[in-house]
Amino acid sequence: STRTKIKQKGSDTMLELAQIWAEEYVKVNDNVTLSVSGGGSGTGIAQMINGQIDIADASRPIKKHEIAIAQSQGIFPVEFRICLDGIAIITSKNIDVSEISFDQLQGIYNGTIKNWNELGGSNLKITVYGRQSNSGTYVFFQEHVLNDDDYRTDMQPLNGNSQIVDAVAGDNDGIGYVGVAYAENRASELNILKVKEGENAQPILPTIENVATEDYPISRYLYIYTNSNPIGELARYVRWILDEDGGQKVAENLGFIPLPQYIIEEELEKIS
Amino acid sequence: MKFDLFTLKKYDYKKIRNLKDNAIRKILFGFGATAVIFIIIILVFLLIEGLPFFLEGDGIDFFTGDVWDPSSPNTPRYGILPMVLGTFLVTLGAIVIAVPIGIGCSIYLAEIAHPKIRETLKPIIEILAGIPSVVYGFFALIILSTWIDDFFNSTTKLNALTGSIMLAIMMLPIIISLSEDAIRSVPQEMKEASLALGLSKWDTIRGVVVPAALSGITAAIILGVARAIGETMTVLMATGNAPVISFDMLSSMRTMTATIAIEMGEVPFGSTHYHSLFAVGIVLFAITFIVNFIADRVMKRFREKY
Amino acid sequence: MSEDIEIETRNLSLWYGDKQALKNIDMKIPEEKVTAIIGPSGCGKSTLIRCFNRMNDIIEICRVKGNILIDGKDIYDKTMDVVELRKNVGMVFQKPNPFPKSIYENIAYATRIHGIKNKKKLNEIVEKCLKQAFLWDEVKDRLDGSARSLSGGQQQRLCIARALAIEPKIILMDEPCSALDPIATAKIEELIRYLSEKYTVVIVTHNMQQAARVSDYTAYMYIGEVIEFGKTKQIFENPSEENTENYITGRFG
Amino acid sequence: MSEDIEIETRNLSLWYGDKQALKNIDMKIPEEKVTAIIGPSGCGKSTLIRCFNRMNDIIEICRVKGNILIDGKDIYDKTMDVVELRKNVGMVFQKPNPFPKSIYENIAYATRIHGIKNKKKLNEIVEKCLKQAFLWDEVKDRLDGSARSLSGGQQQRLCIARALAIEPKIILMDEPCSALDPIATAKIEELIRYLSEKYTVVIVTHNMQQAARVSDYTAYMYIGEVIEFGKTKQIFENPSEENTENYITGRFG
Amino acid sequence: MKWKTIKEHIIYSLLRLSGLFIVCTLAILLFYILSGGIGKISWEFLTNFPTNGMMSGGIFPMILGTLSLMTLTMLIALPLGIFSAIYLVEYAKPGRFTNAIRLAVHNLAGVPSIVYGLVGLGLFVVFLGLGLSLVSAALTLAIMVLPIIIASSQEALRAVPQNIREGALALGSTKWETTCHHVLPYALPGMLTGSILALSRAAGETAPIIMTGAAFYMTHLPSSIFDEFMALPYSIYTLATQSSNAEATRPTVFGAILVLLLIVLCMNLVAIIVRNYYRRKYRW
Ligand SMILES: Nc1ncnc2c1ncn2[C@@H]1O[C@H](COP(=O)(O)OP(=O)(O)OP(=O)(O)O)[C@@H](O)[C@H]1O
Ligand SMILES: Nc1ncnc2c1ncn2[C@@H]1O[C@H](COP(=O)(O)OP(=O)(O)OP(=O)(O)O)[C@@H](O)[C@H]1O
Ligand SMILES: [Mg+2]
Ligand SMILES: [Mg+2]
Repeated sequence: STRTKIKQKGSDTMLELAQIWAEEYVKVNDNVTLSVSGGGSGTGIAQMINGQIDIADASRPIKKHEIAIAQSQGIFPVEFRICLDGIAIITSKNIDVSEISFDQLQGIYNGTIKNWNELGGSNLKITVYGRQSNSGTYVFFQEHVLNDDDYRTDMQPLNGNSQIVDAVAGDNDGIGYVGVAYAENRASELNILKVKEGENAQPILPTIENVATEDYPISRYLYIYTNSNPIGELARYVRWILDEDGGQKVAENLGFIPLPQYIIEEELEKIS
Repeated sequence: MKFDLFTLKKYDYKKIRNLKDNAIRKILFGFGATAVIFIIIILVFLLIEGLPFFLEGDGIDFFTGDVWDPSSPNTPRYGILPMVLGTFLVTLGAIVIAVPIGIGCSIYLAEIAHPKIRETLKPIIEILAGIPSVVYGFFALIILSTWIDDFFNSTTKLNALTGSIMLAIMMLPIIISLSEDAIRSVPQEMKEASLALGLSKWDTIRGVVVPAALSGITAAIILGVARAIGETMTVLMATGNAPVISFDMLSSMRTMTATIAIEMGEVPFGSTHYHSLFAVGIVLFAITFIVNFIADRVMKRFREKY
Repeated sequence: MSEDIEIETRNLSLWYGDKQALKNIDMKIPEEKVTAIIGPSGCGKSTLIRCFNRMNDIIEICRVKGNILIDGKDIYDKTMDVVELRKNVGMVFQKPNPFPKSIYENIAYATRIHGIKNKKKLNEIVEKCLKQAFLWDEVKDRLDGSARSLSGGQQQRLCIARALAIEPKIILMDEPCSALDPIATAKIEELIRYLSEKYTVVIVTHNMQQAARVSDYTAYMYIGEVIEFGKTKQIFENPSEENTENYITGRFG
Repeated sequence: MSEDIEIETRNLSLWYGDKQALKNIDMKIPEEKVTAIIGPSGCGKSTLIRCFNRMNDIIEICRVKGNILIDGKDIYDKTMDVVELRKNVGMVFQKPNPFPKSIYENIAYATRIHGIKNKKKLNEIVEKCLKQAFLWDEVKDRLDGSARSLSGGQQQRLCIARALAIEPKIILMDEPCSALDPIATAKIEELIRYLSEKYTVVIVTHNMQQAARVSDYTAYMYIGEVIEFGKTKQIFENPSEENTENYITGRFG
Repeated sequence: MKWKTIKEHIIYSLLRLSGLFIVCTLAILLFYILSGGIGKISWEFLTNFPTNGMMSGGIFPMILGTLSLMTLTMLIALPLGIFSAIYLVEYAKPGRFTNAIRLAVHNLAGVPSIVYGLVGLGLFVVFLGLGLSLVSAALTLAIMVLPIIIASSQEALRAVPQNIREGALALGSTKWETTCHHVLPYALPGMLTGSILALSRAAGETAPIIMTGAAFYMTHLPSSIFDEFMALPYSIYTLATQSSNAEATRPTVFGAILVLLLIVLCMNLVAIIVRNYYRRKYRW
């Protein structure tokens, strides 16, 4: 067929988003065939570097050394922010702790804090859930919350946000981090913690508004990357993603936070 | 052979036959060679991509290091031990569960069950063998893990035990059908000899039939183990995948296969991480190759006996 | 026949499914003698002797009518303990079939299950039986070796020793030499003659010369019937039936 | 021996791997007669006749030295077309091995691959061969039935008919009756006698009576050697070797 | 004596229990899968594209992807496997080389599928430049099942009694005539059985296709064998582990599992029927 093929791959956090984008986009433009896969932000970026795909979904910004490798292979990644996401810290219902600081989170995830009573909870060993290493969430959390410490080795790396939600909900001493949308969906089964950046800061709950205003401290952009500035059908698609009534609306429906107008303008300029 | 096609006549029928015979021999040789080349390519490719990792000086750390953290922003570490241990423990658990049930069931099928029961059970076993591993993984993920959690009150639902039980169920069909074959191929005369000595049926099974079939049964178990070691999706979905060194069957573990499955997608080609996964692949390949080789040997000895 | 009778069949018939393999067999096998059963292939020789220790029980389609008395007791009686019967009636098969265990274990296994666990006593029994089977000298240095490493003839003698170990009164042999070479055959035949001093031996054979050499009595069977039964000498030299004579002189078979 | 010679072996030796199975065999098998090869089990009878149509070629470990001349041509010569040779030297095996096809196809098959495709001609050949093998009357109404549904004796005769269909000059038979009952055996023996009018027949047998009944010449083999070869009558009544006499009179074997 | 009888009865009961275990396992598995998936199965489910984040719509592209992957794999592996088996059994002279091949084939049959995935990715996707595509995945699965097909075909060939071959050769058939007329007809069912079983295993494989060409979602059906494709096992895996709304997508997962099982079990069933039919037909 004469349809242009667009291969999109990467972040599991964005998998569903990307899929519905594809679903919706072909309704308005049937000149393209879109294929969407997950695997993790690292997977997406790596395959972009390897020249296998057109769009890499990433829930973290590309790293410097990744750019270097890409350029050495003749690939020039161009970054688009496409929406905002917050990472919620969740525990099971029976944990009687309601807020947590960055220091405490770092302690839990690098292994220095092992028991809930160190956080003022009851005497229970902490079981730690996280994402697998190719996940953007994994990297983002490591960079922003752990200050680049290594994760404790007995963290259970799960393959998706929903697996973490499942695991934490069913485990009476577990803790985990997931995209806010995932936490909101199952709020009734979970204890969503308020988070404060410094010891004395105000603990904030990860609600949509708090993330949109970037008050919630573990907020981040979600990105897509293309090889060079997109042209042709690829450009049309990216433009649609950034469109208020197109991709942004889909993102909002899924519990992500749409971009403010000024950022959209900035991003649109990258499309030739 | 010098041969002119145009001078062929009816009475050259014999020559045509011989010519055809030779041509076909060559064509078949071509197919055989292609298949063999295919197989050799696998080996060569695996080695080409994996060996650089050993040569880059991480080789020793690879086999002795107890931390696997290739994407650390600080110092990536490539220690295969946690995964070897994970594979070992999960497989061991599966063996402990599957071997008694498997042998028991094969004895039952071969020696005790009414032929009608045998004929109904065998397709059931074949169905179990045919179920794709992702289905087992799904079952482990949403149902078995909950049961385990309720029953053992474990800290985590996805743990080595969940994986072991699932693997055991996947091993059983192999163990049962191969051991049943082995038991049934013990010659009837052997059983008759034992019965003729005034031994009961159970004495015959225990003292004569099972010992005689032992190498066949052993081979069956080894092949089951090879399957368990190489299984990917089930353990990926069931064991929680934490690359830790732990001997607690209720804690999460990661196997070698799961490591490759999880990380293969994220690595830029040619990077150290990429080669390290091929190195894990080589280790896995070597282990299963050796296990299969042993099974093959044992089986051969068994065959030679009769 | 003036000897004591060990096995007596009364109007014995046997079917495999619908096919009758034995037809109204009446026969009296004397004690402590060698009785040979000869006849063309498929005539029912094996089937007959497998009735004597109820080995046919394990063939599902097999049905038996009539009686077999051993020492006056009907072995097809309901109260008969088959395991016990087989202990008293040993059997040696056409193809040597030692267990895949050591030579020692081949003999000791059944003995042990039958209740003798004392190590010293076991040793004695193993030695005695191997001696009786003329095998002791050949294997005494390698009792722990695998029975499968013995030659065919040695294996067959081991099977005989194994049968002797459970102290039967009767020994049934179904073509015990058909898989053996002439020298091994000669040894087994010698052994059979020797055994007949203490045991009742029933032997099936294809080889008429062999029957003539080793047996005291001979039964000639033909398509499920015993055509003639009597002293071996008489059967071979002066058969009363033409069928028998034809067979013995090689006009068929 | 005044007859024409069909097969001649000259100093023929054969090894399976390291094991010598035939030792310097010199033998002249006359044309259009039945030659029987007898001897104890494992002496090399089968091995010998399988040399005559180079059937041993398919056994990888088998090595041959010496010559075999058939009609004066050395069949182990490099220029020999083995397929052609086997067409001229038919073989019938110990166990009847009809192809699992129809009776008709069993016979028509070989004929067809050798170039005769005419349907009418094929029919004629099938009928002729079945008649020659005394099988026609028994199967003429069910030529399309499976060959496997025939009885053992019928199957063996079918195999003989199949061998006749390729119009060989020599027919080799390796214990063709050992799997058969006496009645079937009698029929095959009759057939062999009849075939010897037109074909050179070589038959291996275990059964000395059979050899005496059907053959004109007899070769007695012992551990890879031909001990004695001559007219059957002479071998059986007046063997010149003691070994032969011992075997024939049943002192062993 | 009495005690012994009781003891033996206990042992027999235990053995019976282990047989029961197998039945129960299958019953439980099927119960969950059927009760979860049967309600989902409908004509629309089988023939439509998924919609709404796979929470509704159907699984048609996955079914089609799995079936076309199977077909392609079969086209590559079957002739190669069967003809090499014929060569190895009927033609190759035994020796070191043949032995080495036999050993390699035999042992490669047990190598984990993930290793094949690894090689498939490196070799077909990257090195040969076939990209993430149906053909890469099919080639990967083909080399994965090749040793199994060869091994089982060899077994089927060996099961044809030697005396049939001898019978044919003795009539003056050539080697090929013997093989083609007298060995293949009887071995073919066995060869096919083994091959179908191997392929049905490939149909359920997930790990190798993740790496070599399966996509989670595509807006259109693949237009050539160089396109990515959707496949049932991969969709099941992703939906089971990644979906943000697991409750909502679970029926789809169950439905997909049921369909996958049906495909695989049908292949198995065909294999079993073929085998049993011919086993009865040719008893040597
Ligand atoms: N298990 C069986 N099922 C059905 N028929 C059988 C069975 N065993 C033997 N027969 C049949 O019963 C008849 C007698 O068989 P049996 O084995 O007793 O003969 P035999 O005299 O021992 O022959 P041979 O000398 O060949 O050993 C034969 O026709 C045989 O086909
Ligand atoms: N394929 C083979 N490989 C190795 N040794 C063989 C093979 N075939 C036969 N032999 C050996 O060669 C010798 C002669 O065997 P052969 O089959 O010719 O004997 P035979 O006289 O036909 O015996 P029987 O009467 O038992 O059929 C035997 O010692 C046998 O073990
Ligand atoms: Mg018998
Ligand atoms: Mg022979």
